[in-house]
Amino acid sequence: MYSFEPNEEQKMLIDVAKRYAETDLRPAAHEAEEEGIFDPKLIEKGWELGILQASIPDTYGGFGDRSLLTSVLALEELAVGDMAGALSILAPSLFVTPILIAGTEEQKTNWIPPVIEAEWKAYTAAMIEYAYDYDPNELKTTATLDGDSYLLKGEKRFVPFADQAEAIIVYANLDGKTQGFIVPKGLEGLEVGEREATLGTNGLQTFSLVLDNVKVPKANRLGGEAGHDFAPILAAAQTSLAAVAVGVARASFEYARDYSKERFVLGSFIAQKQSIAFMIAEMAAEVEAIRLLTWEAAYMLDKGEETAAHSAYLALMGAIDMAMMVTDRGVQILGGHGYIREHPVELWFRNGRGIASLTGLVMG
Amino acid sequence: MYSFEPNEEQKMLIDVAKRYAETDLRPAAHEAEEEGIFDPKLIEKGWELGILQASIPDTYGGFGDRSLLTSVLALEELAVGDMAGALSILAPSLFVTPILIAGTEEQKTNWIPPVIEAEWKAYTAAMIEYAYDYDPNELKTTATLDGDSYLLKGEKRFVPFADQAEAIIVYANLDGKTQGFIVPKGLEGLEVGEREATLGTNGLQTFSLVLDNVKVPKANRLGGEAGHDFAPILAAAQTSLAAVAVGVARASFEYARDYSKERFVLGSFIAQKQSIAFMIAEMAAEVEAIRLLTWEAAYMLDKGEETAAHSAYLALMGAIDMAMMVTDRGVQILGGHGYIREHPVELWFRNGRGIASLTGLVMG
Amino acid sequence: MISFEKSKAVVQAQYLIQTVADNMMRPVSRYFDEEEGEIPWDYIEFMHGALRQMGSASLTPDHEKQKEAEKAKKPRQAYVVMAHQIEMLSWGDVGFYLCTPRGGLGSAAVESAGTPEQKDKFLSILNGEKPIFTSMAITEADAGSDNSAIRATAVLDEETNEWILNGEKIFVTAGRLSMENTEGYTVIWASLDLEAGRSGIRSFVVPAGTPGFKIAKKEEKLGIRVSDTVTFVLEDCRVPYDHILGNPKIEKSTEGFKGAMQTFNVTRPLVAATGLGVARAALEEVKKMLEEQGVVLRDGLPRNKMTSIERDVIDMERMVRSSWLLTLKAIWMSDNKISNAKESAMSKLHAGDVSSKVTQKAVELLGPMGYSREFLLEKWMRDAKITDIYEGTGQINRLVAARAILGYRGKDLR
Amino acid sequence: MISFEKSKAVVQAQYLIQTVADNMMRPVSRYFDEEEGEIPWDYIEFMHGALRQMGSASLTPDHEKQKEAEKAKKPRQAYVVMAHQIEMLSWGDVGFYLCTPRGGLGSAAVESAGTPEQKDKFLSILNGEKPIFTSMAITEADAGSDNSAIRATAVLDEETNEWILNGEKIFVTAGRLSMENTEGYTVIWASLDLEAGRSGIRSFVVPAGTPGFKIAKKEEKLGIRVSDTVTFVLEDCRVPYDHILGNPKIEKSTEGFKGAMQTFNVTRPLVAATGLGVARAALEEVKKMLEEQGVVLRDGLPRNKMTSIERDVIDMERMVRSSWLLTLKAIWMSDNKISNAKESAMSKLHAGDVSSKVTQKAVELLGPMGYSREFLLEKWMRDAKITDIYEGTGQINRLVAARAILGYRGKDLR
Repeated sequence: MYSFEPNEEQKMLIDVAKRYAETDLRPAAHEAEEEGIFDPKLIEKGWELGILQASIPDTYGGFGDRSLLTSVLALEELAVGDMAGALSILAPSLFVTPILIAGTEEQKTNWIPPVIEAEWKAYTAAMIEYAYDYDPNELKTTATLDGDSYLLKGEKRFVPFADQAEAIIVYANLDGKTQGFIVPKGLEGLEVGEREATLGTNGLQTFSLVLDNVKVPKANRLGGEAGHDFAPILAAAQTSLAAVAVGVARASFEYARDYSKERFVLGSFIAQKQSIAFMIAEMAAEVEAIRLLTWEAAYMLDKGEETAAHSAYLALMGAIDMAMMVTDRGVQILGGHGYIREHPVELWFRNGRGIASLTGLVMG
Repeated sequence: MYSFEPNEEQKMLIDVAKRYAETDLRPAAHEAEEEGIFDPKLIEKGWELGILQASIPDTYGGFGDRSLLTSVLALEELAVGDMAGALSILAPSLFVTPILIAGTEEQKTNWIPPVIEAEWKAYTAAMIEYAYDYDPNELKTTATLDGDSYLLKGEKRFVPFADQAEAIIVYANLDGKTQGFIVPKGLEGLEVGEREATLGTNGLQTFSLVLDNVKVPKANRLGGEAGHDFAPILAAAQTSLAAVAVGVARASFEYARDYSKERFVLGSFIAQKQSIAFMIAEMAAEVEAIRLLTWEAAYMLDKGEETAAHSAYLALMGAIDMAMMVTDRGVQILGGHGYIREHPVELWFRNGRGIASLTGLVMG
Repeated sequence: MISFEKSKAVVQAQYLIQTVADNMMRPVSRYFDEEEGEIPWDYIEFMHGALRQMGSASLTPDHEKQKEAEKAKKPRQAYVVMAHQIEMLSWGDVGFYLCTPRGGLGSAAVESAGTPEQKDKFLSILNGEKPIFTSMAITEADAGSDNSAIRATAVLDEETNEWILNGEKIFVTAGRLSMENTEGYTVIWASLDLEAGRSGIRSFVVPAGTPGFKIAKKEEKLGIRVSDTVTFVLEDCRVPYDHILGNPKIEKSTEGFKGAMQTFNVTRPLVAATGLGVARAALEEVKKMLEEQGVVLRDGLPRNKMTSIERDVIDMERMVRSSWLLTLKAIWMSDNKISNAKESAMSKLHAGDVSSKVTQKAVELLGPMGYSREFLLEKWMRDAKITDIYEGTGQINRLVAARAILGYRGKDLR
Repeated sequence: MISFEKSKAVVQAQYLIQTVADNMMRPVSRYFDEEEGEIPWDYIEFMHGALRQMGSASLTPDHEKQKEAEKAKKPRQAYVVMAHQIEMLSWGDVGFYLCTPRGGLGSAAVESAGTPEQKDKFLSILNGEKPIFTSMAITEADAGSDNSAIRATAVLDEETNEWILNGEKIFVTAGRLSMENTEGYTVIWASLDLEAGRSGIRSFVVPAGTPGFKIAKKEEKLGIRVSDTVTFVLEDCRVPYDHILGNPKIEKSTEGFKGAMQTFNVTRPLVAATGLGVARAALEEVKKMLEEQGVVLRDGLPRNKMTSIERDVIDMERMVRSSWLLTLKAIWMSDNKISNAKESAMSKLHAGDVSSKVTQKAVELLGPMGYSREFLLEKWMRDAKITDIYEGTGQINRLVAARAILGYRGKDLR
């Protein structure tokens, strides 16, 4: 039977995430964006909320079962605070979650606990490539079997914390199929390139990464010898990015809504003008519609439904346009004030456009 | 130097077309649509305005030089009256204009004067085919050389007045290129099918047309032995359809504008609500923008500019979305009244959706 | 606990109605569209019989069952089931749905605003041997979608203890079916005191055959042609005292009016469901027709690798689905008695947009085939457009939603 | 006679400016975007020298030449030429365009509302040896885009025959360039009598260095970062009597205010041109970058045969072109002294939408490359957004256009 009410555990997590987003992420967002770095203390504090840990079974050092739906609920709240901040805190999930989804028992036992049980450390993943038609299902980075190893070759972009990463999951094209490989730091041929400069989300430190025939032991292929199905990993990435989009859009909507009620011009608040009020109503409806689509995708993935991957894809497709529409209007409703960097709507507008291109930058 | 002012001759023609559209076409439109036929007397009256004749040189029985721009100006005005009416009156242009553009001197001398000098008679053209990807440049109806004749084979749809046509220009795929063929009535294998029933424009009588190896003399190929370039014909069709779209949209915009100024609800006219007023402003801007794009295409085609065909294509692409957006809003602004057939906005809404699919149904 | 699982009741209802749609609606959809004014008696009789037998699957939520569920602390789902039924019926043919007996906005008004006695009286008659229709008459020529501008009046004749109704109502859906073709009733909105504004507005049950009532005009429409839309004229039309729904006294507050407006919180998502049923029909037909023409619609591509058609289809799909979830949430709130003025208006405005866009795009995607009356796509485009118009236009619903979002009252945002 | 032919003057201007854009703007666009606050003196000096030499191709229409043309009954085209110049400069870099000396809204205000003497005085100084900027200060913190709500005041000191200005102005484009970095001036909108409303509003020329004038704040912005945007504070700031533009008396009618508003009929399409220049840059760059990545953009296909990218590119192209024609028509009307309140507002609202949509889509079409600051696409998306905000937001321009279309005055439609 349908229900749209989170359970008690989820409500608590939402609450925790919301409070942190309000009191820590949001106030730090502007400076993080301008300086290009998020205060490590804040990241550590966010990490300690245990959002990732809550969806890792205790066998691997966490304290709960994996539920993408629960992660998505928390992720949205964090993104309402700040997208770059949310992505920074959850960077280790880019590493842990694919192992949890697709790794062998050995991979899980070896790799997950050190991440989960410690302080926040840079663990990350490299999926994004630099092309107009970037497609996680058809990557240009290749993996080739070479004796007991795989050789990884290609260039990745927008890799969070690549400069300090303990280990990175690198996605590559192995005989036409995308496979993940666990790449520890320091391997020969692994070159961290320049710090990326992007339209938005500059508070998240990302780098280009060149793989010049990096030799990875066979055992480091996700799922071991037999490899793994990439679909659930991609679906989790798509759903998570959609949740982030919902968070960013919600932030912009809520800010513009409140602003419009306080901005008094010519004898009335601008929210009392139909043109503004109608924009706000449409923003609210569209945010909520894509939000539910995202929830549904997460729910179906958790249930392992056959059409879950399609739902995740659909949610992201919807989120791309929704985020742009809503964040553009956020700026528009503030008018001239929306264009100056004193107000956060301009940052959300920039982040909003990123949703179209950033699959693989977050995974809940 | 840029100018946006029609010349005196054009102004006169616009005036004539506008008056006829107002006093004859518009009042007859509803009944024509419901009954599926336009009063022949009105068509004859429209024919006598001489809109087509004005752009046929006197050598061929007309009284002016061809100017697509001038035709487009008149066509828009007629379409403001009624789209089906405009298309009915100008059906003979579907036959005459391609000959004028691409015919041999002999074809022009033989075929144009009988159409131009007489009363309105059914001369027409068959371009449209029944497929989701209908493409005038890649027709499925074929022409094959067979001795001294071409064999035409295929099915055409939405052919105006096919049942009573004296002659039809049939477009077919000859070795991968679209070519027009003059097909007089009564040829063997030429079968007029059922009267078409369509979403809108039912005042224009159209039929399906089956060509079962219709044998057409070589001399009837447009341009004779050497054939012709289809591009300027298609461009004229696209530009003309765009002009019709502008006319239909203008009708809807003007009606909704006037209605909104007269509809008094709760102490104010609905036009005084920002939501309605802003819709109206956007409709006006979009109609005018595509109108100018259409003018430009016609101007460039008249000048024979290199990029003229692209401009015509662009104008039609713009007209498709513009017409739908504007006519949908026309209905919306009238609310419940827009949904009943007493008001013409619902007809324009139906006609508006036709623009996407009707290339070849009008040529000015 | 968040769940997107359909209950058995929903699955069953969908299955049954799809069968009805396939067999009794789609095959005659075109006929009744062309023959505007004919009444689809076969469908009506069948549905009446079927709904009578099914009992709980009636198109009017069974308020007794709701109460039982409430007592047993079981989750209530009557409205959610109903939304699915309506969506599926509209997937079959939204005009036919509007010709479904027993349901209709009149009985919904009774359900939502009537006393227990009124519910017993006016809902039980729906269950008789012959099909019965109900309708609701709100709109007046000069009031548009704004219900507080109602000018129809109700005066109590203290001698006879009857209400005397006067006024004219336009755009009444199923007005003829409820008042002329069957022994049904209509619910008329009228004012007890024109000076009192909103607070004076009440609704009254007027049964078919009441003297002083007449149908003045039948509209010819863009779409939903099988469903009648008429004008009512009431001239000294008398109904018994207990035909007033809700409190007969005028309070200073507008609670009475607000109570009446609550009806909309239920009906708006249900109307949204009608549009989304049509949109889904169009989406599915487009996919089928394209497939028949040899088009392969690939799944899972990034946008920059798609064809234009693939992108349109994906856009249509996510629009329909997300709008449907918005609608489900709003109606789920009704089942669970959570205040949903905002959500119901949002679902309606969203579905109004989506059903228009999707059905209009569907026609375009099939080119000349879409424009032809050979297929139902063009009909659905005409049918769907009503979604953004009736039960409050998209504009009215934006107003309502915005007020709820901004915490504004009517006077703050007009 | 309708014509879409560019005059020689236009072709020449475009050619020259494109060269400047290619050589002096694009190569340093990124640098000045990142180094917000630095002043592009190379560009400024170059442009000043070049414009001085060109004379007639100045960015301020030469009113003497216009008059001559008028007398000789030749078609006037100064504004049309200017629109092309501005479009091409903005194609280069709209932030740089805003840093072009001699032009600016201040001189446009003088040109449009000044007496012949004032024009001689305030326009001729632009032609001096050193570059000079002008600006216009209208917006106030509490007035938004509504210019009739101005609270800055101007009082005549009859003893000294000076105007005493007081008030605060925000969002002044090139405020620092005009008042701090060069010996320019600003045009301040202020009220002669706050009670008189619109009819009391006038504009005043305030030269750089005037006592009582100061720059209070410099904004950090989403885009157009090379161009400064500042807050002005005027405290008993005195200017000579003849620095008032237009009639110094308050008439009962609002003609004075309306006259001032005429300025917008010229500036709105010119602002539209800035956005469309950016949009064209983005469109061209997208095509070039896609081509470099091996994408073939086919021409002339029906929509149902296109790829998603082909369709986006065609949509972008027709949006940019049709919006540009709308803009040209509006500004052509200014040249020909045809009343164009409607057309100028329409061009602005349309170009505001188009430049936002096109530049946002451009970023998406290049995927991760679009999101990177390696290319200018992301910058243009930020730059373009201002088009829908300054010189009246899209909302204000919709109001203005709607009033003109509906024949309404301010009080009829708020």
